[in-house]
Amino acid sequence: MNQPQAFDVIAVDTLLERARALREQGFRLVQISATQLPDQVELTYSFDRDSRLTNLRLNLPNGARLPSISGVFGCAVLYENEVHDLFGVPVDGLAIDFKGNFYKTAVKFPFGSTKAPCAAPAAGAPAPCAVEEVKK
Amino acid sequence: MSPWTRLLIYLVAAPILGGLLAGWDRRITARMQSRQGPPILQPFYDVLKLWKKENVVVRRSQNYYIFFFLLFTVFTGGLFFAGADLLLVIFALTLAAIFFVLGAYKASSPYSFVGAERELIQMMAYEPMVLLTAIGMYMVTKSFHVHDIAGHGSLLIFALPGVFLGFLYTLEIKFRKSPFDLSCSHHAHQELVRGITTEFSGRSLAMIEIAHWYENVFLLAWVFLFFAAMPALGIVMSVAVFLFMIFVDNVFARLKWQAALKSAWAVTVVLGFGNILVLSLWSGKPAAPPAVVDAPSAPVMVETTTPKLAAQPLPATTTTDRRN
Amino acid sequence: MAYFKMSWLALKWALKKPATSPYPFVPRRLLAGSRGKLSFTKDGCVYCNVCAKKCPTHAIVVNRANKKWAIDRLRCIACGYCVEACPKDSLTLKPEHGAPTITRDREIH
Amino acid sequence: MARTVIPFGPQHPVLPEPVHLDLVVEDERVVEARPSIGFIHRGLEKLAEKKDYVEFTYVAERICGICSFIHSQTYCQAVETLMNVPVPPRALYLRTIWGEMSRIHSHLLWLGLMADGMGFESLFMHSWRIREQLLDIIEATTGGRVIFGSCKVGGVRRDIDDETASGILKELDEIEKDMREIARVFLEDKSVKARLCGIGTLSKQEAYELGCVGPMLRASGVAQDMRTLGYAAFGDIAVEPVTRTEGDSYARSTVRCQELFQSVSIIRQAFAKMPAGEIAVKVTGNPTGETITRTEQPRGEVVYHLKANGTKNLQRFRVRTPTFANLPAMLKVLPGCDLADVPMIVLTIDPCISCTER
Repeated sequence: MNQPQAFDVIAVDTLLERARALREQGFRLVQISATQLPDQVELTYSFDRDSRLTNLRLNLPNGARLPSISGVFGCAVLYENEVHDLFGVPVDGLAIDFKGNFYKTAVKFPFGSTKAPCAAPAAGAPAPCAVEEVKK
Repeated sequence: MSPWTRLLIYLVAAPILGGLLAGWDRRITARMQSRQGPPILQPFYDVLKLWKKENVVVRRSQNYYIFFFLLFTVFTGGLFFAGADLLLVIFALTLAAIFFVLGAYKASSPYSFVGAERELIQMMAYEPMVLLTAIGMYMVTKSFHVHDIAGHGSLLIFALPGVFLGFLYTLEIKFRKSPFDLSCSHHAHQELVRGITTEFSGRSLAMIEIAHWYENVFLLAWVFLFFAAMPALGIVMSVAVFLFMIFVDNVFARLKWQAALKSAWAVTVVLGFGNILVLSLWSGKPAAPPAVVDAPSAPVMVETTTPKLAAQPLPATTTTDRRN
Repeated sequence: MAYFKMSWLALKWALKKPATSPYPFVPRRLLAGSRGKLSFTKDGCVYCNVCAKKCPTHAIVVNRANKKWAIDRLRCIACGYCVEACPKDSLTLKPEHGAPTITRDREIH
Repeated sequence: MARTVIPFGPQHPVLPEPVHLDLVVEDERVVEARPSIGFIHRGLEKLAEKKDYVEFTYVAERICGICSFIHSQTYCQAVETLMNVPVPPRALYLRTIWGEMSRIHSHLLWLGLMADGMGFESLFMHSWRIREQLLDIIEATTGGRVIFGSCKVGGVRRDIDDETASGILKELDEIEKDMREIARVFLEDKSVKARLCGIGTLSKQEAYELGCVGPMLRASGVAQDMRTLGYAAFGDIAVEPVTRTEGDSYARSTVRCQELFQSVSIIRQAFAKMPAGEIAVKVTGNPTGETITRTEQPRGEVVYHLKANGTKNLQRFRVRTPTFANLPAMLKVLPGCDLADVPMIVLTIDPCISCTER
């Protein structure tokens, strides 16, 4: 049931190349997930072929720009907009850019680091967390 | 009974009967869906509640259209029950519907716009058949007056089975039942929210509801006209038709407007025109012979009714063939 | 007839008893295992505060000094986590559901 | 008619949850559909950093109100993978049974909504009538109707004894009979076919490339079902993915109808094969490491990405729900359809916006 999981760490500039190669081999994009680490955003791209996962990992310093793979995998648009809206990662070359309106959150980039310089106009109001913990 | 008494009875009794019919409709529908359903008087409670509610409108003028919709619907039924000209009745019915559509257009909401457009398409679908029904009745009774048609000695259904079936088909549209609840419907709301009535509330929505009650009673009375020679049968058949409408409502998905328009016209052409064609061919032939066969002294009534009675079996069978 | 596939089902149910019940007049059948309302019995409670700590929504507040146990009903999600955690079996989940409320008052025992 | 923009949602009778579409309509033909979602983003993923990993099972379950059980199951599986917890086999079987029950009730809900979408109210009511019977079984066994709350890290919280099991199997026979009646209408009635056939067609290639999952993908002819990975008891119970090749709305409802019966058969097999024994193991310590766990929800493949760093809170909790993956396909097939088909197409992906905006 638990497939061995490897996270293939790659450099940002090889992402598109790798994505293209995976697409040619008949992979589909399963998900893109991001994790905010203290000074970088860790991005995980999961691809699937015949129920086998291949994961690519990118480490993106806070505020660095991410190239979009939406030209290769069309459905990446949603994930990339999500990464932008929640983590404040600016994405270049989005096929459909919601311009920060994909998620209508109360604060900009709720999951991102507060230190990140934001490309969006509401850069002045980033908050560490959108989720108010239920506490009296 | 004088026309005025009938008119008065209609004005008072139709909304009560219409409301009860709506209540029964909801109850029977609920049972077919294995639900308890609301009380029989629920439609009255609904209308009373609507009447007390605030009337929120986009433009105030939309309410006038709805008032005229109600007025002309009542007028349509009134003409019918007073025994007036059937063509006039149809004209008034169309006029009422047009006011309804105009009211929806006035509301300038995309949903009521599309609803109004679909209502117009539906009118295109049912008008020819309604007209043919009147013509068919004229061909049998030689009169457009409801009074004369009702007083006609024979059962119109025997001469007009095709027209009757076609009329049933259009009734499904007029009653706003599935498969033709395109422009607005009580339960369906998936495409257009409430379609044509989206932007109406409070008193004007109550008026729409009451207008539908009047309309339904008038339409069922028209069904009765097919069986007017035997009033008991007529009432039974009107109720049966109403039950059939509810049944069809419950066993059909909603069709698209293209399908509604095409099928309604196909029915009009095949059943309506077919029936009338057969009727005119048939009555065209025997119209001459009676003058030869019958003595001039024969009473007029006999002269007109006998060929009709003789003509019954043939149109009935031919149109049944067409149906199959 | 390819068009009337539903007829049999609709007619059959029209003659049967409806599957629904007239709800407020006939109360709903209670299922024994249902997680309904959390009920508290004062007797064994030692006010150890475990339930309050385990509660995922912080619905329970325990005051050991005053020997008070309180719950915010609107916050409780009836998960039964506190019932499992309670060392003295003072908490149980009853199958019946609580009455609706519009105030956020804490229920204090 | 000139071009009109019809706002579809976020509050629309056909939508149980908020998604907004601006439909550019020309003569009732949709020319363009502009989506916007994100009205109810709840930030549950962030909440994982505040709640301890055991409590979080209840939050994970509340990501969705329909596939709730499989959410908690997937979450528990992911945490168990991280912590190497040996889950007792009986617990795995119970998870399978409840998972399949939630699949049946979700599919029945969907069939009902679909019937409602095409204006077939009585079919809608009958679908939900059957669903109620199943919800009663679920409530009797787990304590909740849609929020089962019976899964926990290390196993399950409740057992099903043999007597209850035989009662459930008997009721399942009844339910299966009722479901056959409904499925017959869905698959054979001509007015239903008129509304479903040829609507929202996706070719095999398109469906795969747009990243569709679940019944969407299977209806286009790709035999992809995460249950074949063999999680829970699916190692012992073989699952043959139900596929169709047409790729239209009708194919999708066929797939879902057939999955109803597939799930019933899985529940029967699971009850027959269920071993005796413990239903949970005690879990101590904190999770550490990273895992991507996938399971098959009623709506398709769900992906959980968990990253833990040895504290009682997770460092990152990320869910990719099936609706999120199916949205691009929906937007792809909307242009060119009739206004009347829009509810059909929106419903055909079985949209669950609360999942999407966890």
